[in-house]
Amino acid sequence: MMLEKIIALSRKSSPWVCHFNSGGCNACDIEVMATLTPRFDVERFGIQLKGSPRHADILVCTGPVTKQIRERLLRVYHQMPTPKYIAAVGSCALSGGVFYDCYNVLGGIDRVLPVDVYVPGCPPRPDAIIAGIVKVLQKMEADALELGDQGRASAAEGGNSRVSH
Amino acid sequence: MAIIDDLFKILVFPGFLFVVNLGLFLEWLDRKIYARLQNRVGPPWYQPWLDILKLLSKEDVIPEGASRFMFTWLPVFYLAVTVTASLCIPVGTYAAIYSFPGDLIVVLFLLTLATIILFLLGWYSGSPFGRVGAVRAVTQFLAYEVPLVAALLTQALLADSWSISLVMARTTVGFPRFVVVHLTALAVALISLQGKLLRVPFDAPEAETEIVAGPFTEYTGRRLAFIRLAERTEMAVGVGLVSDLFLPFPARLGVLGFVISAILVTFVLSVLRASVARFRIEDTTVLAWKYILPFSALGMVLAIIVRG
Amino acid sequence: MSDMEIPVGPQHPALKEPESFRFELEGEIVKSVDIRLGYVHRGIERACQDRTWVQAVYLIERICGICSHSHTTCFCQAVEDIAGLEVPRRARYIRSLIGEMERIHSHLLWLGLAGHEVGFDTLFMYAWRDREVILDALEAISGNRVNYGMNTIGGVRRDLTDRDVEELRSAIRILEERVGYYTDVALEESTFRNRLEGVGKITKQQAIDLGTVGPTARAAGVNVDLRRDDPYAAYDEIPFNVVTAEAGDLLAAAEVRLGEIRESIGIMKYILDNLPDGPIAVKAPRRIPPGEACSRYEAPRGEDIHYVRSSGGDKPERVKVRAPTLANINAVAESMKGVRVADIPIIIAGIDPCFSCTDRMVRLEDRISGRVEVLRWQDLSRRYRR
Amino acid sequence: MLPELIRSLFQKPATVRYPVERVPAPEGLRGKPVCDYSMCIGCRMCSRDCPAAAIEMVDTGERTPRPVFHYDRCAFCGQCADTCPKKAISLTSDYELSAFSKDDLVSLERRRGESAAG
Repeated sequence: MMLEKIIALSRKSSPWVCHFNSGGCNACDIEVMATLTPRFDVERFGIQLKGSPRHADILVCTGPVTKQIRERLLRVYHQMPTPKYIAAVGSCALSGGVFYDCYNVLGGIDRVLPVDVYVPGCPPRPDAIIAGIVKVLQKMEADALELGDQGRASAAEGGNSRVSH
Repeated sequence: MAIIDDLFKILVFPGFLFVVNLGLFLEWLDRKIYARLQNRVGPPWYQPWLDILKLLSKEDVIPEGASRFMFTWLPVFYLAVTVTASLCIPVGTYAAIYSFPGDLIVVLFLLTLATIILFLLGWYSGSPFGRVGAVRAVTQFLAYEVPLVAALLTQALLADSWSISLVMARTTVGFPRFVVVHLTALAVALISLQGKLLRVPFDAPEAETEIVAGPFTEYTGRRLAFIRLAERTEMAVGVGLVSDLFLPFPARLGVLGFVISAILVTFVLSVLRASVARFRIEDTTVLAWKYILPFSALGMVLAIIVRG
Repeated sequence: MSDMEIPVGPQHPALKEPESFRFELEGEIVKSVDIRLGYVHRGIERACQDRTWVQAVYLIERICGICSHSHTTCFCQAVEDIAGLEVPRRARYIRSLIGEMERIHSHLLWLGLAGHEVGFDTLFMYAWRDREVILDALEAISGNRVNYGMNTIGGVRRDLTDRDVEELRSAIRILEERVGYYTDVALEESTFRNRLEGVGKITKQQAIDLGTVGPTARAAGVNVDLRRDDPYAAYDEIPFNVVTAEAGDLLAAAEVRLGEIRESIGIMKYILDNLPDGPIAVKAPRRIPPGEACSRYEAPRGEDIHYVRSSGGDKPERVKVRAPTLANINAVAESMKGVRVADIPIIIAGIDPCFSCTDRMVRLEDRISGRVEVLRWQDLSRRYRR
Repeated sequence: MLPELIRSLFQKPATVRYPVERVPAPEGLRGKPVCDYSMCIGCRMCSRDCPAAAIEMVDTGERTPRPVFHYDRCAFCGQCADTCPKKAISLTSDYELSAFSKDDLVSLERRRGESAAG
């Protein structure tokens, strides 16, 4: 379908990113910021960092989920318009990392929300973050072409994203 | 066939499609120049169009606490107003769709209306950031509208007409005699235009690090796309107006001259955006009333003296 | 406009970390502020008690990703103190070197963020572009751009090769020129100055009373620097100046930080010229003998204090961290009264906050009544205000 | 500020062409850790010292268990390589590890029961 192709192209060429630190150590955050700077300049791919989750397509989460932040993370996620994607950046966001047994840490982002792409590293280099975002874009394109919004939602529930509330 | 001809003029050239695409092109140009000034690569040329397409295909959310009616219709009004304003802008020697003596006043009125809509957009979005942004937009509007009008008035005085096409045709008449007045008015117009379009250093109404995105914080999907289109159209109108009224090219080189002038004006605006920090809203007002307004008044007085 | 409340955080473009500030506004003026910390509280101090001494170093490193070397050095010094280990001279020099590189990257980061907060994105882009120079050098030496993992108990983990030294020298040349440029031009840019001058101002007396540390204190004229006052690592052998300013506002803070970058470059040059030969680490025992120690370190943001107690096992018995931002955050609350909305982000950013260092929880347990109380930030600052 | 801006306009941008051209990582980069199972003696030292508990000792059919890395938890600190008495563990310069599923972030494909390292 022509229309679907155009939608897929526009989505993958214009991903707006909202960054959320769910309790990390800042390292991943500064590397996410560094992807904006002249050396890496993600605006090349049309990526823009947006302050409002309402404008975002991809939620980039860094850090393990602390007990206090959980609710806020969910709220930010629910504020985003569909289709929405989540990239977990950094080992803490993947599984809790070195904070795996801390009493105030719930674990990785996927304990709370469905994660689409995992970017390991402590912190990942900006190159690795870009590579991760490119993976999200691939997924976006595939979703727009094959599944559409409804299909994606059901795929996220039954697919590889393990959600446990 | 007159109807088809009119429809073509209104919808395609120099009407809706042309002005919207010009606006998106200027957005790309602005972002690209901004990026290059910062030693970055910047977005590819098709970026603004794809941004709009993507927004059109996203979910629409009406947040709790927002006025449903206002939230739905204001973005449409915003676009309608700016596109209507564009109907009076001649594209170089290509006459405007709707041109009459005094159309300059109408354009200014419509652009003012756009700012009022911006205020309502923020006020009824049900977000504290939106409200702060809305109030700031109005505060800033008071500071910038007067110098902008004064600068355009100077040109109108020099040309002795309120018609855009006449002013444009007479821009370079009596050239060496008017040059000082001309440049004064141009400087004031460029700075006020930057304020009108809410760009750094006058972007306090939508300052990202202070109030997220100001009036637009809560808007998503199609509505945001409309708002962006309206903003770009406003930019095209503002830049086009300044090009027509102040630069010699549109009257000499026609459509090509118009585009060249628009690019030149955008370049100046981008450099201005890249080289300064944001003003606080209070500083904006003080700056406008203390320096820019007297300066524009000076231009006007000079114009009267020179005209004799 | 009637009174309204705006929330800044936990998710807000001005904050890179989740903290919540609620501002009650009267027009554009801030009437009161409610700070709610604790979103990044992870329980690191407690978790240290479940880690071996070797593992604890890496956990401590991740207290904060920006001043990771500060925390590990501080912790390792405390442990070495307890165990009575003599750190080789070369290791002490390398620790100082990495510490200064970290200071440079941290201050450039601050400069960029300060520009970003006031809408001067070009400065952000330039400062962060030049920051890549020092990050490249750090990556070449330590193998990672941010969490360097250079420290281990008893010394450092990686040696400096000749090629690293050469690369560092060329990096220093670039940085020297750029930092000179920022001092000359960026601080002269009138719109930028206008946003910093007189903003977030504290007097010298306030700076002392509120217990501020680091550049925040030095900008207000308090001449304090642990590298000189209580030397650690190799600082007792290295000549350098302590940069101070008088004004106490954010412009002074920016001047102090830029001045410190120049001093750090000087220190780096001295270290590269006078790098002693020898081993880079001594072998640390798996079990640290019983004892306790307190260690201080001048982190980029100010004085960092670690208290470590060992009961003779292979795990620490207690680790307590006092990060610099905790000492400085009172200054933020103080200078926030009556400011305009536009200045909020830059004032918060002004102390170069690092909430991941700061988020602690204080839980008071009344042994007799069994009442458990978790203190909020306001309770803390009210109780312990001098 | 203006001269610098204009100079940047005509300068080549500082941007690298990643991901079109891969920028070589520095030699000592602490990337993905791998274990050479032929050198490993299964002493469990790496697993004991790992600060993130990212190393799991798995029975691969040899006399002693072998380490399996969970890259989703690894802190890439390199302590395992430092600790290993046989120097069987090394850190590669591979850093682009992003994956759609956490199952792909384990050094050993346990689902299929293969005993391949990598």
